[in-house]
Amino acid sequence: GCAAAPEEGESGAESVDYKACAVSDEGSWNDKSFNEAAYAGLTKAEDELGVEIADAESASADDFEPNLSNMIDANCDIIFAVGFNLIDAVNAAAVANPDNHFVTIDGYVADESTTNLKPIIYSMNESSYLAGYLAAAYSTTKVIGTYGGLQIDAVTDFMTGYYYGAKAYETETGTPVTVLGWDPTAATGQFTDGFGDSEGAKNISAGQIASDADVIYPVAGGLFSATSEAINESGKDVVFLGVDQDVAVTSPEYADQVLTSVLKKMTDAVYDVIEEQVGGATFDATPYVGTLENGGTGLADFGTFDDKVSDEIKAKLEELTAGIIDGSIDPLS
Amino acid sequence: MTAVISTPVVHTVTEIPRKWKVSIVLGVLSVVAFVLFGLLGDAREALIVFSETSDAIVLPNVPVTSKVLCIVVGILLLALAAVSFWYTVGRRTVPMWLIIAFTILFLVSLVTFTGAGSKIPVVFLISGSIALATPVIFGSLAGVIGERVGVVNIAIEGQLLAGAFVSAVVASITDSLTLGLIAALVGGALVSMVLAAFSIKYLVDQIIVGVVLNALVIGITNFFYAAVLNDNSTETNFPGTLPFLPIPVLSDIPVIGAVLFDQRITTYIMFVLVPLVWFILFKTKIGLRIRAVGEHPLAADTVGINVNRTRFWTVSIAGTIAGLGGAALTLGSVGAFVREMSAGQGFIALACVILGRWNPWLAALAALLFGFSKNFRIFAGQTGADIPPDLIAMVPYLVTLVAVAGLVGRVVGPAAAGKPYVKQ
Amino acid sequence: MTDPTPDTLVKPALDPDDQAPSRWTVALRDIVSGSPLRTFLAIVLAFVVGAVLIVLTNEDFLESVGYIFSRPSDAISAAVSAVSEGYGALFRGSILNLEGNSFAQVVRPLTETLRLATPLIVAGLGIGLSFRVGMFNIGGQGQLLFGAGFAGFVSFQLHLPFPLHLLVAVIAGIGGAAAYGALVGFLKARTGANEVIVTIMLNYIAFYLLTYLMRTPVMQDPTAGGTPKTPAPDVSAQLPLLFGDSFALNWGFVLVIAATVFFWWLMERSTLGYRFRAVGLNPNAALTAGINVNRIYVVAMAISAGFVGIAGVTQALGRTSGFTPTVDAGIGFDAITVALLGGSSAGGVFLAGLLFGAMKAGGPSMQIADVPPELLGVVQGIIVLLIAAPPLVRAIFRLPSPSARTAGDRAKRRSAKKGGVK
Amino acid sequence: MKLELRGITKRFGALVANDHIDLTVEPGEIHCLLGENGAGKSTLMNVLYGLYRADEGEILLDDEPVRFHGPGDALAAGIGMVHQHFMLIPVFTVAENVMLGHEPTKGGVVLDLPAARQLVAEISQRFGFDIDPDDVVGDLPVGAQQRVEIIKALARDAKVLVLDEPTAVLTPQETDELMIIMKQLATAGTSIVFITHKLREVKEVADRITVMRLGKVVATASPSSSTTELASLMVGRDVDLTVDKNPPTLGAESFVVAGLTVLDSTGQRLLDDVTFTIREGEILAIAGVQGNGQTELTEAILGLRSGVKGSVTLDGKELVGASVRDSLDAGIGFVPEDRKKDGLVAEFSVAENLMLDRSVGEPFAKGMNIRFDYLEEFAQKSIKEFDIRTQGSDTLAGRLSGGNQQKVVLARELSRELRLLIASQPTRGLDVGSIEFVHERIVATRDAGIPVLIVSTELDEVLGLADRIAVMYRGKIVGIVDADASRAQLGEMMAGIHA
Ligand SMILES: Nc1ncnc2c1ncn2[C@@H]1O[C@H](COP(=O)(O)OP(=O)(O)OP(=O)(O)O)[C@@H](O)[C@H]1O
Ligand SMILES: Nc1ncnc2c1ncn2[C@@H]1O[C@H](COP(=O)(O)OP(=O)(O)OP(=O)(O)O)[C@@H](O)[C@H]1O
Ligand SMILES: [Mg+2]
Ligand SMILES: [Mg+2]
Repeated sequence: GCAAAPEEGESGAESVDYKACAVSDEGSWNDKSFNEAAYAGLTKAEDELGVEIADAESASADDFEPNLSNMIDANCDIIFAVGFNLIDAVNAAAVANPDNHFVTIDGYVADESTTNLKPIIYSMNESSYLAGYLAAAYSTTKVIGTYGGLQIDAVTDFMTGYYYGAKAYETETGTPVTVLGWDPTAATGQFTDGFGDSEGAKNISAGQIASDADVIYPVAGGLFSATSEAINESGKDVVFLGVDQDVAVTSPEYADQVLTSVLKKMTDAVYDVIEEQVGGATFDATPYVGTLENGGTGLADFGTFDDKVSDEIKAKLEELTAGIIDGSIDPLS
Repeated sequence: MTAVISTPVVHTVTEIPRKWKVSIVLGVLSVVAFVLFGLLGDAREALIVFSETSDAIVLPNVPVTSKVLCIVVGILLLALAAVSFWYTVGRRTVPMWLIIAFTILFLVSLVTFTGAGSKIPVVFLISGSIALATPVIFGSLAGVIGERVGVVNIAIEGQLLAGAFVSAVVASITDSLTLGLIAALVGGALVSMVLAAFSIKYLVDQIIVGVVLNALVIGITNFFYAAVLNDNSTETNFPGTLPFLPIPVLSDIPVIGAVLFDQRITTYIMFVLVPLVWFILFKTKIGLRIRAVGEHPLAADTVGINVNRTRFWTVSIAGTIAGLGGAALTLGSVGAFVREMSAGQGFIALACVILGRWNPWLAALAALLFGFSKNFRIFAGQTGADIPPDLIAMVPYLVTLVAVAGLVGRVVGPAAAGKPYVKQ
Repeated sequence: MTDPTPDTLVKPALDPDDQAPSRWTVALRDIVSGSPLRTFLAIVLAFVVGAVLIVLTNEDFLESVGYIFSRPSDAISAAVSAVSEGYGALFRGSILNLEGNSFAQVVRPLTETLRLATPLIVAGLGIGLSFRVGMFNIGGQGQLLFGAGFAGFVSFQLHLPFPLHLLVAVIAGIGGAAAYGALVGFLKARTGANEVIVTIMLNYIAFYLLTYLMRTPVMQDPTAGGTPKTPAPDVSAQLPLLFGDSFALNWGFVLVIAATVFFWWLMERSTLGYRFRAVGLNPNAALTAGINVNRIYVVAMAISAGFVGIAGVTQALGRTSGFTPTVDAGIGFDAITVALLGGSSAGGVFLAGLLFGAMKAGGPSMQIADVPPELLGVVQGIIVLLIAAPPLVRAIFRLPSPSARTAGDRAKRRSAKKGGVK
Repeated sequence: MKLELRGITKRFGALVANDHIDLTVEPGEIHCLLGENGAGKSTLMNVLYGLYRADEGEILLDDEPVRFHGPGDALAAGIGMVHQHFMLIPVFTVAENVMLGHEPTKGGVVLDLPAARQLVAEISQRFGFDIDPDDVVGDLPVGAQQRVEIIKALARDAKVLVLDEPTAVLTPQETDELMIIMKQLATAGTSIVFITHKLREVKEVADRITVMRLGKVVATASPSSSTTELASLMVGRDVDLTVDKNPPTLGAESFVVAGLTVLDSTGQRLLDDVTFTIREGEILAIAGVQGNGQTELTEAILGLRSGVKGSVTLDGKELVGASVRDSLDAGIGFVPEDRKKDGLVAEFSVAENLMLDRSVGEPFAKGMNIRFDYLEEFAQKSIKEFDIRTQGSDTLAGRLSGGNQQKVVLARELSRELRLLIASQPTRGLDVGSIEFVHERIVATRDAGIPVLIVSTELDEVLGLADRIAVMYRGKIVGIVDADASRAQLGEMMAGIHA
């Protein structure tokens, strides 16, 4: 403890008088996935735009409302409610505080007349459809798996797209493909006890591997690390697909198992909204829907697997992308 | 001091009341298995998979018709239930082997029924159950030892959590899994020592200290998780996992090899600890003293055994075992620590202590049953059996409840468990 | 002294091996006799430990420790500002927000404290009641879920006019929870099953059952899209706000005040409470005196759970939207600590509930001040641990031992000098 | 070995249980320690044994001062003790109990059970005990447990053996056997401290006698002193333990027990076909060595037990199968044998305890509300009438002395309209004054024309109170005799030999 004292008065980017705040769903910002991606938009704005930020994690659903009202009291210019579960709370807050601006990620506006609440939502089934096709094509056993962190629409949307993508491969090639962990017609599948249940995630993955799955799609936030552990334990040649962020980049320690990631580009969306506001734009409550078309969602590149994915498949994925964009392919059937 | 000696008079036993409960439960279950899984069962084929193609010795997969196998097993179950009725009619207690054999056969039937039309990966079913049971077994061993010496340990949950936390953090920071394991021992012991000190020295009710300690450990780990681990998780919460240590030759035996001889050090320790704890408790000098202290501390005191010191150290050492259970959750399974990751397994361990009648072997079996019910949820989810997943998730707890209320009921534990010993 | 031989005889009603009285006697005496001074000191001490944790995890402080010898003032000021910011935020979030722009903003934290204390108090009363009958009810979570489930079901499935609908929903919630509690009491009385384990298992069962129902038309919000969530309660079944739109505090708080008074009457003034206490303190004597101990267990667990059920009711009906299976928000477990801290008495639990409610209310603003609100969990744990161990607090603060100090003993000594009590 | 205690003082709070006690025991001597209940005998021996720490004084063994920090030290120094309340672990076998604390081992860790069995067998054989090392102690009769305790002491080669009231649980025959063993041991050089308050025993074996009263040594006597002399030394005044009572005025046979049998959960008969009747205005006393079914009998009558067969009728009303509440409502007053465990709620005030069995309805409640004013009035009346020495009606019952606790129970039980009084060990642990008071109240109840059932292990009390005496042995009534039966006859009956 004999180091020299630092000089006073260092500070970051020049600051602007704008405060952006965020309230998380149940869970922490550092979930290596959903929350983290949204939060990164905030910190990016802090670094690059010099805005002030504040955040609150919600330990339970009971915290949503106090967290939001504390943000209002803390004089936030814009408040991001990150997560589907915050819908009710943020809708109520928006109605009660017409002068504040709110953004809901994964949520929707309950009351048509609300003009201070902007939803940011994603059509994740589109990119997941590509992922499913890719997984089926990549798999040598033609058994692939998926599981969710909770059985909610925001999660099963991914899984359904994945399922039909794989089935598209099946119909196209005539090779039967088994998808473990989700059956959209019966709406039954495998889910952990929430996004923190790494033990459950590991065992579900192990079970799928034991049933010969060699590509797994964990739609469960940061729980891919548990899937990775299950892969290690099995000693088999199994890969998984990341979600939300490009896992091979954000968590490079897993890169050699990440075939690709299904991106949900919340960082950009959050940053863009703040940037617009700081730039003086009037608040625009029209929903933002991330699609393949506008690049809000999509597949990351193949990283270390680039040479293992044939050009043929890559071309096919392009073709599917175009098909989804022009509406000729429905990723939900 | 007006304690009353009231000794029941011993007479020749005339009429032992018949206790029908066990037989009736077995009877009902055997009929369920025979009719529901067998007669009304699924006629599709289930493929029983014993080995991976990559195994040294590959056993062939066995296709069976689910319904047929269930009928066969159902008949065996009916036979066992009949034997249990025969025991009851003869006023004898149904032996433990029968209950265990019945349980195993029933599970075979259940799995075969559920696996109709798909694969039954035997190794996954067994080793997954063991993996899920491991922390619970460690916890219940700690509980058994604690109650045997007279200290009720409700804080198993906290000990598991503390062990999980410190092992992940220490292993992560020092980059040494060995140090992580050692830290887990220390972490579990520390929680135990607080429990011991408060209940032995300050005479606070053991259940209350236990409950409060659980809350405190949850609070502390949550706090450090949020304040420290969260921000630089790659340095502080990325320990990796213990390597698998296959035992040469033995690990090549089909099924058994993978289940018993290709495991992590934590699992091997668990395999060794169950018999070891049993041996120490029932075959050694220190074990005799531990049990004496838990049964009748004053009597132990009168033969020169230091009751409170014995309690303190025994409970503390039991804490190291629970701490290892915590390490089994992190280093022995998924690596990183997650908030409140013990998720009630300490309480399940407590139930296993009672279900296992304060015997390490039986407690471990109870924990295995719990592990199996958790694993079954995964298996059933995968075979696409159309039982609502929320209801399947409920099964382990329902099984424990029924077992505690239905089968065990009023069992007698160590007489002095839960009572402080005060010396004049 | 323990008997040299065990009483292997089975009495009809009582578990012969359930030596609860002695254990409970000690524990309850400890809890119930908590002196205000000791409680206060325990709280102070716990906050001091909390302050240490704040400092030790504060980045500015840790940075300045690096050069503590060249400029110690940095470390000190970092420490002081971290603690004062953290606890200042706690105060701001739970008592008064002096930075507020309007009166409503200034006092809202206080009303938030009351709002969050509402379920804690009443669940704490429920758990406390079970303690006083000598049962360890860890099933707060499950009972609360049952209370919320039943109240919720009535609130959106039945459609009745305002006060009636609310009334029916409240009664349904209490009744649902009470039935669940009665089951625990029944299992204990009938099979001798350990209630700690039974209640814990029932917590899980209640959770999964409710989750399941929230995915079926019975309780599902059709707009929630697969998420297990209930529809919003009808307006006629919502607990109305107490002080208008600016404050979230609702009539649930008044309900809880009434419950507290009822609890006091029940335990201190009524014959039923008398029997509860007798069974809790010495079930053998109660049994010998003709009290049906098994029935008391069932009734007491039902009432205990009924109180916890009120917490479920306020959670379910004190909102304008539907709820999810996590509606218990940890209250079921916090209630145990509240009951312990409050000595299982009406007044004590009420105050303890307010304290914990304040901590909950202050959490978010602490978070904004960059202090993890998880800290409060540590503080709460330490408070209760210290309360549970009076000798420890006395040792830390060098308080005199109470044995020489109670009024009774002083009187005894005086009369002993005069030659005994005649 | 020679044992000497000098100036031992032991206080429990304000109570001085031992006040500067001096005591010397020569090698090979049988030294009797005589004293009433509560005189401080056990306390003194527990100090000697290292269980209690003395506040003052010292202990010398063979003239060397020793300090014991716990029983371990005392045992190592050659002191053995058979405790008044047995220190055996019921779920352990005899061998395990005997070896506990000085276990023979293989390699210092693993128990050597055969060696322990061998040791037990050897000692049993030497003294003619009939003890199987593999029996579980909890299953043994009390007499055999007593012998296990002695084996425990002998297995450690005790040079000084303390026997704390070993005869309380023995039949007269078993007592005689024990005395022979004591003499054997003394001849072999063991110093023995023998505690009892039965004068006959003292006179038979003692070499020297020390009498204690109220924590002090009041005299040293020789066995040639007369019984009355010893008794008055012990009690501190001339004793007259006879109870003043008139001949009974007998009424109807209102209480009938016929073929009462109690089974425990394992099917053992704890009570075997017990039949007797009590008439109005009559006291029937059940005599017998403790643990022969007396507890089960009273509990079965009250409805506290399951597994009861046969019939119990009071005023023609069948009570088998009725709840405790029903039995109380039928008019049974019940004084349990263990007042702390079954009679009182220690943390309740005196007043609260007085309403324990009438917590519903009149007179103590109105609706659901307790009538605190009535309760207070009732408590004051009871305190006065029963001479309960308490600071007030709000004093916690646990803070009263044993005798006053008993008076609280009596006040409660006698305040109801009774049709039968059952009192178990009504004077256990009470001082002479309280004993007289309790006896008076019991006799008064009888004289009011109520049948009374007394259970007592004190033969003096039985002989003093009873109009008729029933003797129980192993769950059976061996015989019912008149109150003028001889001690010898009763003794034989208590040992199971029919009258
Ligand atoms: N552990 C204790 N705490 C408080 N008081 C005690 C304790 N043990 C004994 N006493 C009190 O000390 C006194 C002497 O008790 P002690 O047991 O030595 O009597 P005793 O002579 O052995 O009587 P008895 O013949 O009934 O066995 C009694 O008043 C008793 O109540
Ligand atoms: N737990 C206690 N707390 C305070 N005072 C007590 C306690 N127990 C006993 N006392 C007091 O100590 C004194 C001695 O009690 P103890 O029970 O030894 O009386 P005793 O001599 O055995 O009387 P009795 O013959 O009536 O049984 C009494 O005055 C009693 O009130
Ligand atoms: Mg004594
Ligand atoms: Mg006394």
